[in-house]
Amino acid sequence: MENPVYKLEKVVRSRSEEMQDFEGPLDLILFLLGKNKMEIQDISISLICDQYITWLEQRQKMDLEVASEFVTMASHLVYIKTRMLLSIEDEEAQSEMDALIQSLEERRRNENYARIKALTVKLGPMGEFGRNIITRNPEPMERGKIYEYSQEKADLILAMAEIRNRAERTLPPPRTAFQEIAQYEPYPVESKAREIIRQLKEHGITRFRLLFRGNRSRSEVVATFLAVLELCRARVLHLAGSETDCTVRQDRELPDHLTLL
Amino acid sequence: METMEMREIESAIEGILFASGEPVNVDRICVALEMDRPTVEQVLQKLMDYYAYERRGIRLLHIEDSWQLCSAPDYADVIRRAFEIRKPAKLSQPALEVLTIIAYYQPTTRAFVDQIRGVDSAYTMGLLQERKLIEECGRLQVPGRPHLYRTTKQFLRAFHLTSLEDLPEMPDLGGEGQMRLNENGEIIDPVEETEITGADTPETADFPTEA
Amino acid sequence: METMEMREIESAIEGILFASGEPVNVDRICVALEMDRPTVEQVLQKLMDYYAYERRGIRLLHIEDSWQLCSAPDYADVIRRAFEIRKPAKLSQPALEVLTIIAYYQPTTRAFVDQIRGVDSAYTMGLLQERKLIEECGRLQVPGRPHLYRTTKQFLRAFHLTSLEDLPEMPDLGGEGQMRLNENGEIIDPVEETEITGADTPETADFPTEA
Repeated sequence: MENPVYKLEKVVRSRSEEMQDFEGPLDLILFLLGKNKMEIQDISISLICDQYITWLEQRQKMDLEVASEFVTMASHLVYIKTRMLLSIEDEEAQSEMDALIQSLEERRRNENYARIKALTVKLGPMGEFGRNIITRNPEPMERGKIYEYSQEKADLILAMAEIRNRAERTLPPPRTAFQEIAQYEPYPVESKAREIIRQLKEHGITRFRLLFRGNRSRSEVVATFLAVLELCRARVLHLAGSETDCTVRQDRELPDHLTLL
Repeated sequence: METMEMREIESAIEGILFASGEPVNVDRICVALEMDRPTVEQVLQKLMDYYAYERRGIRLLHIEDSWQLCSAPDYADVIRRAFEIRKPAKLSQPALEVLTIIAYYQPTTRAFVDQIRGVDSAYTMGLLQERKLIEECGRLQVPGRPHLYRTTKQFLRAFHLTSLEDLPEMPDLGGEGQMRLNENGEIIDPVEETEITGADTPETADFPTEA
Repeated sequence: METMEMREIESAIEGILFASGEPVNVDRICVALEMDRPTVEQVLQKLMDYYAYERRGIRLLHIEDSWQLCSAPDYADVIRRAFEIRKPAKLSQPALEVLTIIAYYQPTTRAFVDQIRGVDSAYTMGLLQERKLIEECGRLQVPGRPHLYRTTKQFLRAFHLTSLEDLPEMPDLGGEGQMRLNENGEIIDPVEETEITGADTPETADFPTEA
């Protein structure tokens, strides 16, 4: 397939080569880019073509020369874009695109610069004012002894909150802070209590120490101890003997609802 | 035509006097205007009378051969007031804290403020007094007779309040739980906060920077 | 009585402005006179008109929220002659260009100025900073964090502007390829414009080259 050849020189026209309405396709592209708030890199050919047609219709006059210029340019853009899509390594297409982008940016920049230069013509004479006025130094006087403060009412509440926060940080942590930790029972006391009762029913009187045999964790030991205490309190268990040799026996049946501390 | 020119000369001299902060020698004016001294002095005298007669905000002073514009003494108070005022400033956090405590517990002592804040507040309170946001209002009748402090009208203005009743309601502060001083200057109805008296680091009193 | 009081207020304000020399914020005057802002501003405007209408030797400038007295430009030559001072140097074309770009696109970076002008503007920007017509105002949050620049109050004063809104309107070059921003920073649809203005060829801006 034969590659169509387009020269960029044909597309990028200088301002001196006057066209009707637009001074060449670049002006038109700039106009359409502006209308679409687009960056030059993101030119969408179809969108621009659509708007171009609309624009021509609005003007109600077909300028074939402009139209053909535009079609030439648009097709060339499509061609460059296609080549770039098909192969990222297509340096020629990339550099052509870069050249186009550069010339568009230059055009845009030139317009900005022209506008700035036009403004300096207006601003220049305005600056004469400043060259012809003289201000004076202040009379000697004492300054800045009265402070005018302007605060929000809420600042008071925020300040108090900060005082309290600071106070809380230095206090021992409140009990509520430990609730989660302290109430967490890896080994429920209640089930331990039932276990002890079952054990006593099966084996009769036992030694206090023996209740702890087979306890696997600190939490289970604690649960066992608490269960014994609770059961004593509920008069289910009776402890007898000495500190070192203590026996445990069941006095009553386990109530339906054993309330634990 | 004569008067027209005269007025122009008057304005030119006014401009010269204005531009110089200092006394201007009459010869200087003569040279600048290419005019003789009697005429210039006549205009200066006329200008001087005008300012005084019309009671303008500026006056012309005549000291030997020199003339100087200055602001009118009639408005000295207003002028001074205009420049004594600093731009609206913001209070620092320590200042706000002290002010809040005094606002809600007034009249109260520095010891009380220190106790609640947990830090020494002497410097901050001094500054607040200097800035006229708090003031002394008698002494507490206890040993040592400490000063009592309250907020001022300036305080109300700074916080856009019409009276102390306008103070925003402080959460958990109303009624029962409120800290008060008894006649011995001790806190009664102590809430939890008062238990901490650990006044550790004295604050570095940094006062607000100007806007 | 009413007018009498009004004149007194006017004179008091004149006194404050004179004593200050520097721009005085309107709020300062309000506080000093204990008057509301609209009233004070009305008096200031009246005073300003008076100086100009009577062609006095002083003028009142309104710069943003501040007001400042200065000598009347009409008598600049005479005043300079009295104090043997030179007329400040005129801004060069490059300086004017850089100043214009910053005035219209502020806050903006040197890179942006360079880009529009197509030349390095570092030196010129340094000069404008020295003359206090532009100033730094933070940095752009992009790699390299370049300085941002804006015009100063001195700029407004030098160009006899009350605010940036008084800048002359950005000229329409008539080009249809041109994008324009409305006050919300949105691009104005040029299609509607082209229908009204017709299809003129954009003028090629040929201006004298830099001195």
